[in-house]
Amino acid sequence: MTTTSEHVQEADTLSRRSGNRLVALVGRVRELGLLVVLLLIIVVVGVQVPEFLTLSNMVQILLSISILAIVAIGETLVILTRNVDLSVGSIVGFAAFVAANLFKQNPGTSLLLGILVGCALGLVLGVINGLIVTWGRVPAIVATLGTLYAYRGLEFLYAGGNQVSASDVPDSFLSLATAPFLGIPLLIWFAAVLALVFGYWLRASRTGRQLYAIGSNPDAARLAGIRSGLLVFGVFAISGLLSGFAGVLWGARFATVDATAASGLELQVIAAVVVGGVNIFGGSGEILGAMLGALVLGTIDNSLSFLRVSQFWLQAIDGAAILIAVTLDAFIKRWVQRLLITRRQR
Amino acid sequence: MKLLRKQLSAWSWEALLVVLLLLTIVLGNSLSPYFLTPFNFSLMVEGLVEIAIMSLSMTLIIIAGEIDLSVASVLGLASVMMGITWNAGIPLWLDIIIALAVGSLAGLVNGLLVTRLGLPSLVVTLGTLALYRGLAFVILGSQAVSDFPSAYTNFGIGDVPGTLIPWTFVLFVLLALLFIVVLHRSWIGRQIYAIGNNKEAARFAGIRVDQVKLLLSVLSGLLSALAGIVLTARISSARADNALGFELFVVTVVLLGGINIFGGRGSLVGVILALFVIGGLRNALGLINVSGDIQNIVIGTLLVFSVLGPNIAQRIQSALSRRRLAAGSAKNV
Amino acid sequence: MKKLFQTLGAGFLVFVLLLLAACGGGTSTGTGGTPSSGSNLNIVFLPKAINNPYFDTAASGGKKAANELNGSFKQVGPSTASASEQVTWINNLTTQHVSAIVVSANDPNALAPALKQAMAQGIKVVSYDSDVAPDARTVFVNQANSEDIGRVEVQILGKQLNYTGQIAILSAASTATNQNTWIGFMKDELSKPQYKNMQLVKIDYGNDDDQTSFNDTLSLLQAYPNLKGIISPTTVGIAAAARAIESVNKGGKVALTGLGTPNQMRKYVKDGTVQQFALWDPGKLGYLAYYAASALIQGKITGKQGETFSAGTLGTYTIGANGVVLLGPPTVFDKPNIDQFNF
Amino acid sequence: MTNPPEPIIELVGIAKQFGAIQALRGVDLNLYPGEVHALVGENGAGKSTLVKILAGIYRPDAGVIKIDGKVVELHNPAQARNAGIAVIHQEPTLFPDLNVAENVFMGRHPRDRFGRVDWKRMYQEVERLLASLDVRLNVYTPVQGLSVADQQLVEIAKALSLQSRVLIMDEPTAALSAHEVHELFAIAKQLRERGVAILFVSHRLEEIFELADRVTVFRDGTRVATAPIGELTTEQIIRQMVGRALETLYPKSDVEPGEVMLDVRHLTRKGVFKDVSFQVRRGEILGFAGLVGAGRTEVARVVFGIDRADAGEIRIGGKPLQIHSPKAAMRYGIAYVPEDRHQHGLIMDFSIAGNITLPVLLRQTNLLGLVNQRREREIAQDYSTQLQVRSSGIDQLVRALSGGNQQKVVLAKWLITNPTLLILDEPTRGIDVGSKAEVHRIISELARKGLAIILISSDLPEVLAMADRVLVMHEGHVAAEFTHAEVDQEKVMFAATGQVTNDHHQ
Repeated sequence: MTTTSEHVQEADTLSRRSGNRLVALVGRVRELGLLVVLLLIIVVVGVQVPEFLTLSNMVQILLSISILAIVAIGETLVILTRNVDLSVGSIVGFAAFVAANLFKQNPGTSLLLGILVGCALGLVLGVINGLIVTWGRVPAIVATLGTLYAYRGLEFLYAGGNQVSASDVPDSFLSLATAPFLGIPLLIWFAAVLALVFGYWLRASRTGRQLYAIGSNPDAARLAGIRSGLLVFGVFAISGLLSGFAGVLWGARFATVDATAASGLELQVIAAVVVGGVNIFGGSGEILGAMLGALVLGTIDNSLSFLRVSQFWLQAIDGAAILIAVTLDAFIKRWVQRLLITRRQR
Repeated sequence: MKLLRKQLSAWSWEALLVVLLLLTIVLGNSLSPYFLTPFNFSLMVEGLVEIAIMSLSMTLIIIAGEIDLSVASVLGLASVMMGITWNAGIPLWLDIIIALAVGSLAGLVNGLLVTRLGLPSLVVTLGTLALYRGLAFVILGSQAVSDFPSAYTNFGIGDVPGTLIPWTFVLFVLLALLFIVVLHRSWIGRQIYAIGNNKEAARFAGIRVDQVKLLLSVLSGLLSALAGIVLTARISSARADNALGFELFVVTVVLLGGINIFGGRGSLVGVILALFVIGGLRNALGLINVSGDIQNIVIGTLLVFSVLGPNIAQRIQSALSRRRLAAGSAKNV
Repeated sequence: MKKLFQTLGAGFLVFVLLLLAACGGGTSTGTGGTPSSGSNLNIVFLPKAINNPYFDTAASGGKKAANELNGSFKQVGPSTASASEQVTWINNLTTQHVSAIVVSANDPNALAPALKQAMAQGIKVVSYDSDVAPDARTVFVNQANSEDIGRVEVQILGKQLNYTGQIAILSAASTATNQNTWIGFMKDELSKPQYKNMQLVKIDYGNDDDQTSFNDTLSLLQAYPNLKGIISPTTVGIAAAARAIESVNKGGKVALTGLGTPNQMRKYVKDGTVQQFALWDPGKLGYLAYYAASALIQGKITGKQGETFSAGTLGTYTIGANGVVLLGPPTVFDKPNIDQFNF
Repeated sequence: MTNPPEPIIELVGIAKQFGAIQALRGVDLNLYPGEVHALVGENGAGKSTLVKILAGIYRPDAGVIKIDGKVVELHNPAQARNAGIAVIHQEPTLFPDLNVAENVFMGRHPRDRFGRVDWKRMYQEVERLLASLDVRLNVYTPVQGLSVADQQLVEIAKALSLQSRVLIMDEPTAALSAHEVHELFAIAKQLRERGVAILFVSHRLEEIFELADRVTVFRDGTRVATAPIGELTTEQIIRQMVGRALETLYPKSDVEPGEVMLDVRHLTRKGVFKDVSFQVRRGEILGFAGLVGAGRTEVARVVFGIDRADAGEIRIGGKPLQIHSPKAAMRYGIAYVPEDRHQHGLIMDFSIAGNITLPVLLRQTNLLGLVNQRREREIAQDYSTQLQVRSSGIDQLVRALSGGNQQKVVLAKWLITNPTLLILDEPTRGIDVGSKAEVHRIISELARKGLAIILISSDLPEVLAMADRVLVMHEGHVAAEFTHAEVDQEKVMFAATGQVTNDHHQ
């Protein structure tokens, strides 16, 4: 009798160990899949068009997604808590114009002040979103759809038909995006550092874990004593802040800014986040995934021009990428659940 | 008495919208002397028809607990189909049928992805929003097809003879009446509400949830294509970028109309009222030459307050009653 | 459920009734506004998009003319170049019974029905910069002879490139009438024997959107490593392209020309990214368009070929075939002369 | 059981009002370390309100909560938690996307000296906790893969990790099989040994007699009795709960079974159940006993067309049929009252009338597909009167009804389809004793009218009393079948736990 139970225990430990591996693999399967897709694109396009593989083009791809990536970090936090921030494009545009216009009107403005003004504006707009969602209890999709309009409208009110162009702003402002540090443009560094900081914070801090809890089961989160309202408010504020910062960088990178800057960015951001495996209903996903999602979409966009595919295909392919990503997610999820169930039955 | 109060509260949103609509009319009249002219109304509703048509099916879809963000892209795709089929020398009636069929097909794809694969409609239609618009651009590039026969373009801008009522508005009114009856009186309408409230319970009650959702998706595609045909006629030009970004406008109309974003609640009457509130506001502001983007401040704020307002009122009310209760119990002690 | 139809009666019907009231008035109410009198110059500019420095400069010209004529000037329009939004604006202006609409079309045909409706209400329609269908306006104020513009740009680039190498065109929207006419003449010019070593590899459409044009230029440079020159016949495009070329340090290696405003391009002309570009003075364009509109309102002209009208400081202009008024030849800007211009 | 003199928790004069309803009227209650204190009462008696006050979800309008003799205020769940009170709610409140360990430590992750989450230590501690409970659970598994019973174990581990001195269990056994209940009780007893005070809320009196040391009975928001368990009998408790003696809980009337209505042969759904065969006759009540997860609900779902069978045959009235959807099942005269009222049974935002007529909408429509509202209301009124649904009228939203009345609405909704076969899945779960008797009366009456009835229930006394025959399922197959005369609790339990095979019975 004792021997049997020992056997059982042994088998149990074994299956538990394999279980850990399974769970770990499942956790990574999305990121791994994206890496494979990324490599595939690079290899396929690289074989046909060798110029694609140049270092300068790689830098170009990273540059083209950096601003989007910074916004996607904030969006990931928001989506993890089972909310969504549709107003990011408007915040980016608003901050971009305000920052660039500040330099235009007062050429002597210090760079730091310009950045601070952009970030502060983003933070204020994010705080308003947060208040409407948490204090006003308006579903995030409704609240931020409203502020998507309202913020853009305010920007138009402020900007009128004015435009800031490259020659209006000091070179130091423009260098914020392009100046190289260790051979790589600053913009890429900003995105990479922010992604690492927030990615690590999500993984290693209690607050980060609580964001997952809120998205996974809001009611249970409240019962567990998590201050959901405060945290959700916080992620909207952070999303606003990061969008504000991204706006300043937008101004620096594109230099020509008017009131329409960054329109429609919200859809690209959400696409990157979703392709990156962040569950649109919260509770699971990682910053790393969202970054990979942005990278894959950016690489596809870039490679299309190398393959001399009409730019009209861009949007269609972006859309298809989202659909493929979520479809694969659905299949993976089914597969995992079946595995878990059969394991339980054993 | 109690019943009356309940009825009132059930329709209070629509009542509020009626007040808003009257306010809009008063405001519009004070802003511009041209606002209350029949000619202005005629032009205004003419410009609203596409959004109005798409709002009808969007209402049904949101009540059923889903969403369709791809409507404007389907509109664009249908417009492009009108263009290329006409260019190819296919007779107009067949062009219209092809455009409607393509729209329905687009809706069917959305519906199949949602029902067969169990994907969230928000994400699916976000994807097809890009996909369908992209296809429209792939097919027609940024060209335009404009040489439609005048019988068709006259439908887009013409009025019922002897009146200032646009033909397209007549089309909308007929559709709206049909939708009101279907949603609020027919068995399928009841099933839509049941699904939006509790999908599982609806399934257990013998409702074919997936079929109904699929039907609604196809309907949404069909109506979006119809809106595309109307828009193509109205501006007598088939373009891939037609109605770019209208999806947000449509969703705003539906939500302001009191449809719960999580499904199960709201009425079409509210949506139609909201449509005219938003259309009237935009028109009034346009008449004093406020640009569309600044108009959007009003629209966005209205949308937020449509949910925020009642919430705040409720919180104040409950806080007051709590205080009254506390005061009362203190007296008892 | 009964309540449903009661509310329907209260709300929806209010609206329908107002419409029905319109039927009672019949179509005659349409013209019931104030008839446009000769002294009342209520002229509105409707550009492709409002936040575009080019159109702002044109507007300042229009304003100047308005001051001289003691008329009123207004500019309205969509924030992004969209034909259907322009239609809404035309409808708004028609309702207001302005005396004239001066329009630059995002799509010649899409605007036509609405403009015709406006004309039917007695509103004068003048197009400038980008024409609409001829029967939907009375006069088109053409900034420059399209043939001149198209050929001049190819000639400038050809000279710079020594007539060899791959070139690309960065246009605005592919529906833009003026762009397509110019591109047509560019292609025609390129077919001449002296350009046999120049290949047009790609026509790219940046949609007059700064970011799109910027990214498209970068893509062009990456995808066509041997690209020697870019023509961008749009002020938004050329500025974005200049910045893009500079950002990858290809200034001087890839020649750029096209249509731009001196203020936007000054930096790039001075640092050598761009040697020469062309443009007419948009201020003068707006000025002339306003004068043409006022002449129409006052009945001085009707749009027939051969009619003449005075345009203030610019002198007298004659209406050509199809109601076209030509502003004059484009100016070519380069390092020596650019500081003489400020717009 | 001798209680140490000092209670951990002392409730004095707790009152709570919701609108016009006085949910609690000056309730006193003491909890001592090392006791299991059962709290019973009909639905609406105020048990849940009290639990939520202790959990920090509601704040009392009046009264005092003392912990260790000191007055405390519990403004939110975190404060209750910090005061050493852990609550296991009816539905587990876990995070499906996160793994077992994180669920235990959510918000309180162990941290290293840099303030970072110390994952390794967390896994170790949770494994240690589970081992101390003698529970085998993989701490790395996401909770969404776990059974309800396992999820409750996670909840208990959470309570333990908090060093809680008070554990409140609000109907923890509602979704558990008898076997799982047994395991849960073993753990509860273990906790009692450690000096934890357990407040145990349940409708199942036999469980209370098995586990509790003392019992408190609530009625209409007041405490009517508190006594050591040994001083009370089931009848006494019930009388105090309902305020009257209950004549009979299971009014079973004998009906002579008619012809075979449903004939299920070798029905198999891969990985769920296999080779299930049984027959139900007109006027017969066939009881389905077994542990939760044994496949009873799953068989019902296949018969009702929600899931598909992989093999086997379903015959109704002798004809073999393919049932692809609930709609098809309804056409063949099958009705199914699902086990989860809220999830599957009702549209909460619909009125009573709207719910009752939902399955038969099509029958009340005219040629244009429009619903005949007058007829709809007549029918709804008729059925709700027949079943004695207590409400302010058929326009009342079902959300506002008590559990028992909601269940009657579900029954009405299915009776309106005129079924010939009625499948009842846990029809009396979570409803109070009074309503339970009414539901039983309705079931008997339906059988007498000639309906074939399948009664799936985890409430053994209910099955034993009501069923003409009892089918016991174990791990996806039929383990035994008994007639009303030969069945007893012990035989069923043996079969349900897999200790008797089918041929033994034959």
